[in-house]
Amino acid sequence: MAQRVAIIGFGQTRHRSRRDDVNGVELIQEAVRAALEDADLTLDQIDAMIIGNMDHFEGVNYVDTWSVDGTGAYMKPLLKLTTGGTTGTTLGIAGYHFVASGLFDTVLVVGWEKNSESDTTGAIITCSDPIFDRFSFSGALPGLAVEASAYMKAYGITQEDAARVTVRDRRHGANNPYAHLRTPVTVEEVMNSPMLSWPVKLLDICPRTDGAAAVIFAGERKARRLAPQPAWVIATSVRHDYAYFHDIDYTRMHTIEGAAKELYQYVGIKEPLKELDVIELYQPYSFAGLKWIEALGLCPPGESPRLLWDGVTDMGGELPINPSGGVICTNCIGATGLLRIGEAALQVMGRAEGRQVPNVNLALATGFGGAFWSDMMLLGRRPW
Amino acid sequence: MKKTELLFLKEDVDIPYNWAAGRYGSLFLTRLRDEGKFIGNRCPSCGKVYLPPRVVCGPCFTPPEEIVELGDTGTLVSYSVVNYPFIDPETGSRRPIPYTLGYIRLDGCDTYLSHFVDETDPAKLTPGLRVKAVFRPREERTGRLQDVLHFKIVD
Amino acid sequence: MPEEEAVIYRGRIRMPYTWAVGETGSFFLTQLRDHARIWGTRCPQCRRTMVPPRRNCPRCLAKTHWLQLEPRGSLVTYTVVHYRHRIHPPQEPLIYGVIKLEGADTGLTHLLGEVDPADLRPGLLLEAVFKEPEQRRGHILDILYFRPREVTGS
Amino acid sequence: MTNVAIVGAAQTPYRRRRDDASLAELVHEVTVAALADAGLEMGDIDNIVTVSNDFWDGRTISSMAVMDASGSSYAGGKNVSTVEGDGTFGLFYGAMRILSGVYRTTLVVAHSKGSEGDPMMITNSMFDYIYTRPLGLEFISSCALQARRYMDKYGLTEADFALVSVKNRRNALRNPYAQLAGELTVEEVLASPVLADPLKRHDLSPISDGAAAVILADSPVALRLGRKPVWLKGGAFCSEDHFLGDRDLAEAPALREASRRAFEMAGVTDPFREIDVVELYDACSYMELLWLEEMGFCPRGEGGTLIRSGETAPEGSLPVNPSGGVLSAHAVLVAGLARVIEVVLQLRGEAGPRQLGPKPVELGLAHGINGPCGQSHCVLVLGA
Repeated sequence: MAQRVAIIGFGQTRHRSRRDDVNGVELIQEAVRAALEDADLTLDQIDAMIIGNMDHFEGVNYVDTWSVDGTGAYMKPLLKLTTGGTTGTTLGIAGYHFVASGLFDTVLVVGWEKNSESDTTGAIITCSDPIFDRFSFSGALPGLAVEASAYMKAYGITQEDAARVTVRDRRHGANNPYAHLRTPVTVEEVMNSPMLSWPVKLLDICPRTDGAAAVIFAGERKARRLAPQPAWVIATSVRHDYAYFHDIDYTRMHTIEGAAKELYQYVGIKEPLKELDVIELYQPYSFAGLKWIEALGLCPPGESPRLLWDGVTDMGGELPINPSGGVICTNCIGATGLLRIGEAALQVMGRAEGRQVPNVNLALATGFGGAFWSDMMLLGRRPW
Repeated sequence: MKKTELLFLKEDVDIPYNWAAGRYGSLFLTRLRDEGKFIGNRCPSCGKVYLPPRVVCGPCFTPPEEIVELGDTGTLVSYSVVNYPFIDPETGSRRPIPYTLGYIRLDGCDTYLSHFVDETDPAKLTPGLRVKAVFRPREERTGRLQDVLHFKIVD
Repeated sequence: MPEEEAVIYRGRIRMPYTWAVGETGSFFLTQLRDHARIWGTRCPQCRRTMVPPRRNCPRCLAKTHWLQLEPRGSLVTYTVVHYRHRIHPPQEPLIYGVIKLEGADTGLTHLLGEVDPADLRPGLLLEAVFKEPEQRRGHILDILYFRPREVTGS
Repeated sequence: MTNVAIVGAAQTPYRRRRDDASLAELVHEVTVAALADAGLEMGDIDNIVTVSNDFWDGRTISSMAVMDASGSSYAGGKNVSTVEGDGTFGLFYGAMRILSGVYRTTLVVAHSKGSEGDPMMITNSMFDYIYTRPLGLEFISSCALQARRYMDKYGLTEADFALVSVKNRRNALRNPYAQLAGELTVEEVLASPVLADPLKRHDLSPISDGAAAVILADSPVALRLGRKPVWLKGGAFCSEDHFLGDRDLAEAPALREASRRAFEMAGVTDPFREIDVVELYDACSYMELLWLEEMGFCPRGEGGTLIRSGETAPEGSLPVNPSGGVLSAHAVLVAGLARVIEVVLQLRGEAGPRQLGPKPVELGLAHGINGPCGQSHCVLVLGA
């Protein structure tokens, strides 16, 4: 590696269901300004920029060149990446490689989405195969429902167990001034919310959000000089495998298993529940907060409800998950994965304020998207 | 200064596409149209039978060259009664609801087929049901997966 | 071996979008609509006046302020388009130009009208022609086109 | 930057339509061929960068279609990322993933089918939706504005541009992968139908289908493989303003800057003397001259003099687009990677009928663009 890499700045918009007061470019710039301010940098100190979103969600082609007035990438290297829900983590991972390569010292990474500008389900449908899937596909929900019902059946999981996940994230979201949904809910409220696709109910799933996030990555020397406590990137891993939705094996979450295994082996993590200090999990619906933490190896399959009910993953618990409120509270899709990375970085830097977990040494951020794909980035208080 | 009136631009963006099904996709769709038969292809390394047939078995990176004829019956592995409104990007208007999206494992195949099931009463649906393809009349078929109207429950 | 039939799926992506113009763009477009006025934004630090307007300066990110511009300028570059597609506005002949408005540091891309293509040349003095007030809807095409300034009597 | 080599390369022939092959089938074709070219197997590849565009493919998460075909799902899944932009940018990111020390062997694979979508609408969609898109501006008309400005500012003529088409279409006669080839005369180019003046039919690149793949490796891997590696000696990319009116379209400062950085990295001080072959992104005839000026091969405004001198013909001292260039085959996104591959073939001495000589080709430049009128540029310097 040419140099070690750390996150030294993070900015985000105040996420809302719609941001009619700004166009897409202006929304992007809001996050860019916030990140620069956070890192105490000016635009001319940024060497390169990376941006991502989902083109058909806003109907803009070549978003990188379209948004230059927002990113401030005039006369700078600029790259666009898109991988669906994993876009935000894909962007962060690219920021890491840009700096680690030694070619760039400070890289600003932006993810954004204005979900209010199109029909989100309609837009999601365009990600399915146009010949074999699109005519019957109805968005993300049925796949998640299939996963949830298979999981419930296999391990005797209840809808209340999943509701407990929503309760946790909504309670956490109340601590996050940037979150889109900031009111706590009860298990009863989740259970009584409208059934969308059995067993998934309205309060089990993420909202659709307008918002943007920007994260600044820096090389070792600069990071030490500019940040009192940088969030060091320790390792990343990616599994984007299935090409068709109907190839997915819904009984497992093997992209998380594979990505986590690669990461843990690299770092030597044997007991993630004990060794990780906080997780920002890209959890698009409540059931993922159970099954996917099993795939992460926090507990044996089927035993995650115990962790939830015992408060192990709550603020103050052994391994808090989603102190920010997570995706259940905020989902501006192209930014969502980057918000996980930015929030995990804040935890490591000790600057998460009302949502800070004490003494974070290791923070894990994950991404989810495409055909049940997974991304991961591990951040730490010390460079690896 | 008084608050600015906020404007919106509404645009019905409508881009036509001519997606090529390719070698294996065309083989599948023409057999479906002409013979009312489903085909898949089998990976020589892992033995998995794929639908739609494809150029490569991803996990093995081996071309599944053996074409396998599949039954027009199968098992409903899972389903979703879709009953929320959304825009169909094929038409720009709302897709009619409710409908049932089924994940169907055709006899002889290892992957699922996504298609309609002609039953929207959740009480009458359960994983494991046997289903059978209902084809459009031969003269109405155009070489699309929609040449199959839907699957019906045969249990 | 017989030629294999290649199946083509003729479909589309048809999606209704509702783009928020935002506060800055809305002011610009409502001024076109209500007063037939063209406003630019000026960066106080870079001292650059930009049309279309920017909420913040793309170079230094500073908040810009509004500056009313004269609806006239000069031609930077142009082209006469000889094909038609449904994306094109109903304009004959279809001529695009980049117009540097007086007092602005950037050009505005728009349509040119009431001009013989043979008379087009860089530096040509132009003025904006607006649609009739009742036809204006807060849209960039509330400006019908730019036409040579000589035509209206200099 | 001497640690990354191109060890394998493959492209499809470019054709107006490839109805016989799906996107996955195109990608599989070049992936298998590039592996064979490198003498590698899929198991030797440790990470992948796919290149695609959701508008051209008519699919959100356009990469999903090629996850199997590119090997991303091989044996439990590989680390993969997806660039939406020209293939040169994808290659640059692929190289950074090696320079970061994280990976050793990157497959970069790009695909595009101009035949499947509506290029007018797709390129209209790259302009901002408030001020420019409603005017109906798209690829051809925006390029015409640039060509006109370039002529007016520096006194170039349509006949100068025509010479580029004549040269490149003639060069394409020796390139079996090219789509358009032939002996044109300047008079024929000038007499071809005017589309948007000053651009005529023969000033424009065709609409094409195709795919291309390149395999990158770090130096230990590259040196272990039997075939002569082609080293990535320098590279840079850069973007300028989006609004056409913000730019002086007769200049391309982003290309000037990217070239400066790439040459500096490669130790090139006198590009005209040191570079043996240039493959650049001539989506329209005038671009070849404008890009050459901004790359520093001749003074600003002297592009016409350069083409008239004959120096850029295959037998000249600075052969430009001996493959026939983008004017002879324009699979969007793929075209930049095709430029890289053409330079690789020249450096290896494997360009067949289009091989330059007799002096061996030792240093070449490959170039790609993104956005309207070359808003963003990538310059790669490759050496034997």
